[in-house]
Amino acid sequence: MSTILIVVVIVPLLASLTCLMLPRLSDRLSLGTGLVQLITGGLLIQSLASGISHFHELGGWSPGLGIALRADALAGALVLLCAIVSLAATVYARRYFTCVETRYRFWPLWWLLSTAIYALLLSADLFNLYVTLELLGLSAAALCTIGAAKTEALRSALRYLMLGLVGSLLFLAGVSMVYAEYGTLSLMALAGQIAQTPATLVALLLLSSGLLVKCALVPLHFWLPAAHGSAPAPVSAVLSALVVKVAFYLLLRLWFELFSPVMTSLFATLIGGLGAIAVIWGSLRALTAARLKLLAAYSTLSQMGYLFVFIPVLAALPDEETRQLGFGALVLFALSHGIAKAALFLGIGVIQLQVGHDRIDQLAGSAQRFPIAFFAIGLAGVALVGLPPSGAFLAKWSLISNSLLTGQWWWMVVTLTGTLLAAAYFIRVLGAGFVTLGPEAPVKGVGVSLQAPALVLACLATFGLGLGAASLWDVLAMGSAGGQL
Amino acid sequence: MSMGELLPLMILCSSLIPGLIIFALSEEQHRLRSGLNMVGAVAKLLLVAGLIWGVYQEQVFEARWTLAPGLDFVLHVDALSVLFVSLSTLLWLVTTVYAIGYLEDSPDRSRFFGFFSLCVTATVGLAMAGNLFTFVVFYEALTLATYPLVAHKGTPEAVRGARIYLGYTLAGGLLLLIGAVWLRTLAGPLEFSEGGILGDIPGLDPDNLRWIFLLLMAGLGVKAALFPLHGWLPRAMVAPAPVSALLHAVAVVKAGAFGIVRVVYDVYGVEFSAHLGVLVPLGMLAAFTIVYGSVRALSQDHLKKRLAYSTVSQVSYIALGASILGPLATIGGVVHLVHQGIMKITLFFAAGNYAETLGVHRVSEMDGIGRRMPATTLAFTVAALGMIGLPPVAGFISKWYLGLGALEASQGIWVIPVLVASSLLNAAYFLPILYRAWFMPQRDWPRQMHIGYRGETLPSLQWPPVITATLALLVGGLAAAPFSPLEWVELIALREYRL
Amino acid sequence: MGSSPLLYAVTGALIFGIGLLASLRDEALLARIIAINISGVGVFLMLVSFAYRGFELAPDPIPHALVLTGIVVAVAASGLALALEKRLAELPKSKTHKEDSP
Amino acid sequence: MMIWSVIDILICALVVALAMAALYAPALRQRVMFFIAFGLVVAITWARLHAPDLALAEAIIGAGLTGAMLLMSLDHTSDMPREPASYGLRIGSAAMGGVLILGLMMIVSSLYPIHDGAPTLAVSQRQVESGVSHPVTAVLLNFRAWDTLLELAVLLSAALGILNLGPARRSCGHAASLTDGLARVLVPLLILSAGYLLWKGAFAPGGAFQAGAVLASAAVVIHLTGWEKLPRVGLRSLRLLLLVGPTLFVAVGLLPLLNGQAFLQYPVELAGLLILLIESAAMVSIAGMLTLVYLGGHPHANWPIELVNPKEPM
Repeated sequence: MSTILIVVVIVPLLASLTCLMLPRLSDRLSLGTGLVQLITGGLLIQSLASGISHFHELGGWSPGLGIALRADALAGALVLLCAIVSLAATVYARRYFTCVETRYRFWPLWWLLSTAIYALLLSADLFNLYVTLELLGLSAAALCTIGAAKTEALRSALRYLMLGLVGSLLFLAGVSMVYAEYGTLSLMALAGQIAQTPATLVALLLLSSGLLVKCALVPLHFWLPAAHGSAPAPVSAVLSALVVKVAFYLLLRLWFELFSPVMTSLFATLIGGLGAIAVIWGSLRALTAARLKLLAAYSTLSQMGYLFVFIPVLAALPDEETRQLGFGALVLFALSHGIAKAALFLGIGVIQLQVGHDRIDQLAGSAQRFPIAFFAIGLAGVALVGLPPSGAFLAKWSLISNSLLTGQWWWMVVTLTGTLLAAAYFIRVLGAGFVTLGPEAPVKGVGVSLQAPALVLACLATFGLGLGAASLWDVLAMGSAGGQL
Repeated sequence: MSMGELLPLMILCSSLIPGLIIFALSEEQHRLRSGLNMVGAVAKLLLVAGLIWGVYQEQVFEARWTLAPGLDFVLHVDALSVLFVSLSTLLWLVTTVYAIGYLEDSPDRSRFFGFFSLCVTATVGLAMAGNLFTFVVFYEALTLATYPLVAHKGTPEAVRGARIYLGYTLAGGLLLLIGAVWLRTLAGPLEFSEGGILGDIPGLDPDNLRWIFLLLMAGLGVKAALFPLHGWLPRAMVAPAPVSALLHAVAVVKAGAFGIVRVVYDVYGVEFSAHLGVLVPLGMLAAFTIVYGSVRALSQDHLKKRLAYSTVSQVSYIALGASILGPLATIGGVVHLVHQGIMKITLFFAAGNYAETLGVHRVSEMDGIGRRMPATTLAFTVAALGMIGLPPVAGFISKWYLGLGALEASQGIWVIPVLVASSLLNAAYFLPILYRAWFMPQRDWPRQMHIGYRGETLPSLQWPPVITATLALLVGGLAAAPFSPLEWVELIALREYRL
Repeated sequence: MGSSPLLYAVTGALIFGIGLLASLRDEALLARIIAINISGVGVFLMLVSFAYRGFELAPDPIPHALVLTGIVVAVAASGLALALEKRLAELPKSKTHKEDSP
Repeated sequence: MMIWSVIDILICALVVALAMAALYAPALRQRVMFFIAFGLVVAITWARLHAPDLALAEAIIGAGLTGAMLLMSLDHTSDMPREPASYGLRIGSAAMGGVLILGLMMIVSSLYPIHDGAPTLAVSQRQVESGVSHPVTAVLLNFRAWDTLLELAVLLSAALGILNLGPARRSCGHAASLTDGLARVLVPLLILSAGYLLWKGAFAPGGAFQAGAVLASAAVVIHLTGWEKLPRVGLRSLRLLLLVGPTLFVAVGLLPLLNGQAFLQYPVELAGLLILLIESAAMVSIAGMLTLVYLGGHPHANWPIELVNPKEPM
């Protein structure tokens, strides 16, 4: 029984309840919770790296009858990602929401969202996953409306909520088919049983399409830009960095662990093709976006696309060992994007808060007025474009290398085109920000605690993940020793 | 950690750490900022001196860090690295002094010097890169570190120039990346090794290797400003003078040329490249670029633009040297890496002095400037004569060896005419400047700055060109002395040809 | 136990499908909420018929528990969506940024 | 048996017909009415399929609360949709949808016969250890209590989201027919039956959700009659009301950890009592949350806390 898993999921839930109970303490409490989560995440990944596998049967009932929580290296890596991003966003949100009432309304929902993310990452039960998905969707939509009385924000939150519901519904339909076919909901029990039956295939399609809605893969993407582009900055950061990412995490689990006997190369190629369209189309839209946050949101579309481009390449790799390496690159890309995108949104938020807008053509002087935030945006850009020494660079190197190795050079073309387009839209932002304003005095300075989280995250994505990436492979290799991957 | 691992890392850190600290400084702390810069630059110089000694003793300097399975980040120092490292370290020191004076009282200096240090870090890292992967990493890092420097002034023109610069170099970086990844999947880790590695690997498809060579050259050619990939260079002239100096003499352009040398000698191996038949097209292209750059330079009235096209032409000497089989041509090409750097930086310092002190930007405004600013103009003259190839200035040595090498490889029939034509063209665009500067009557200057000093301008502006011009004379005149660039390059050539 | 559960399960699949299709139409929010709820009932119907074991035997309790959870989640989500709609209706019809909408 | 087949076919046809009506009736009001009717028929279906817990829940929540919410929302929903897509497009998408649905129906029918999986067998074997004799309650509150806890969190996030949005719905004349007198009878009756459902849940259909929903519907009745007598809940009490269920649930779940046991692992001898405790608290919270969900806004403008100065520093 690994109590640490309970700490991971229950601490944010308790934080949410306590913030609701004692609003006046909630600012400090949230900071503490974020720190505790980070420490817990670190301990979890450390123990996973030393070969301990984590498992907790809730209620003491064996999986199948009860629900189990478990953490392998993949889950552990994502838990740590979530802990890092949410701590940064928490520190940031304390300064971002200047109205105290807004903060008091924000914290309980914030920690509910966090609960949903961790519960989803650790859950080993299909129906439980459905509940966590609903919690994720509802709390995220509710957060989108915080502090905003703008029609635009409410409308996109509503659309986000509705699409999330449709996605969950598809997922639930898939769950019920799986239950009818195999009589169990436990992922562990299912992993050995899944066979190539028509019902299994349909279940896979239903589960996948439900999650693809939540990942915003083209053509199910249309809700994302508005929702991510009009939420408050810390919420956008978490939505773009984590919420779409955990849906993708579930897809990975389904495709590579559970349904690997049903996954055909045709299916993988189809998914990769949609990902490729997302890469190009998202980048093109980002290139023409009028607002920074919208640009960042479209960039999320395109970056999520890369994750799907990895799928056919991985599926075509000949042997287990290279696939393991390629899988590590995929995880690295996801982590890198998560951290960098959060940094980007937090950096943009600083500018938006101070200037009152985030229109790209009116960014002149930003590099002078908000040097830290703008530097963070630039660094995040490096990681998002996939330039060295960022983690995304290593991941793209591996993707290109593997696509050449498997003779699928077209994925390489997509990757490189996307990279160039991404560079182009970041150059646009940097260029706009570097233009100096006249000699009029800069506006009041911006607090460090508002700017620092973005910078820390950006450095982490660009340098930390780049230089420290090797340990990720070690952890993944350890953690999946007993697993399927 | 042994000294062999530590020294390359310390050399990197000696500019990286000051750079990072400088970012955090406020605008007013200029004393601390300048101090940090100078301490870093001097420390780097001392460390490099140790490195030279060690490499001469055939000590091994290597630091290795696994980034991902099969992808090692390697810093490895060989004779060629030492050449480039010492060049950049020396010129960085001089340029730092110059930049401190040049940017006095201008805004955003913390940002400028921060990126300036990062830029040198990337260049030095590129010089010490031990495999193609590490090279690519620093190659891209260099692009990123120089972008804010080019855009530094923040005028729409500067931002546009910087955007074009970034577009070109990122696209080039991608081509290089494709080539590197492709080669990596075919041939393993690609650790640079004197004499090349591909020739020893059996079972490689020559056609694939030719395609990869094309990709690599295209990627490197962008920074090396090979025709037709040179378009960014004249436009990047909007950068402040120290940046232009660094870009042209040490960092960006030289990184491309250095990369070409690396790929030809230490990845493909010069003999294997000749065997593949890829050297002749490269040589032709380099020769064309040499003539093309000079012709374009003729018609430029803007001084920095004229110098920029001159760079396009001069840097291709290095590629030309690399593309001719034989140790003499190698010596000519590689030594030009150093010689061109020293001479070109002098020219840009001088151009910066004219612009900063007198507001003179155009050749047509330079009448009589030699009398107003004799020291600067003297430095300019020495460097310009060197560029033309007049002994005893350094440029002569390079051209001499190139010519000998071409004869040795029995390619003199087309190389010698190119060298002659280029020298004539060089003379044609430099001599009129010299004539105007020394012999035409003075005009009214657009502005007068820094006149309160004893010299012709700020001391920190006046001395750097004088020093580098002297250096250009010394390396040319004392080319046969021990530890001169020429002697060092002969050592490199011996090792490359496994003689 | 005859074919009754099969009949209900197929009906469930049918309702799930038509509800889902209707929920994707461009309609008033209220209509789409109804559609999603109906579609959800379709899934529940499938689950409950999977649980049915005939007249004599007790049904499988697990799907029942799942559906109960599903019903509560559905009402919560519908409530939130309707409240959002209400808030939107109360806001003055302000100018929407045309270029922001995808 | 024959007669049951006929009844089954009739029920299914009715369900499908009402669903179609609720989806495609021309006016929104009609759709809402059909939806409520649909919910009632579905409740009957649950009863037919031996799922009385669901029948209760569907009747109260699915048809009742959701229906009431939809009815209340009719006022401010903009009317029927814009001009639909072109005729050909509609035919095309309908045809494609039809094919997909047919395929799904065929696949579903291929799932039969259904066999008990290992978990189902385990439920019946270990029922005695759960502390309650009604299997659905055992699954909900013990075997899969984690789901239920998270479900409370879902409700909580909906309630919090709604509280942040704006003022609650005003009671209005929609239910003028529901006279004051009727309400006076109905409300105590509803509260009573909530208590009964809660108590009964341990050994028969019923439990916290149904009971909470019944309580919430009592609040709905009060709201509909336009009474201003709905006790004015203070901010602190409102927060407590929402919190008590999930908090108690988590607290009870955490206690076994002290003994080195699993989260939510109730001691066998205390399980029945603990479940009743959790259910009672959960019922109160569920009632509060569902009432908020129905009200669609906050009853106090300055939720969540009365501040002297809203811009006070941290």
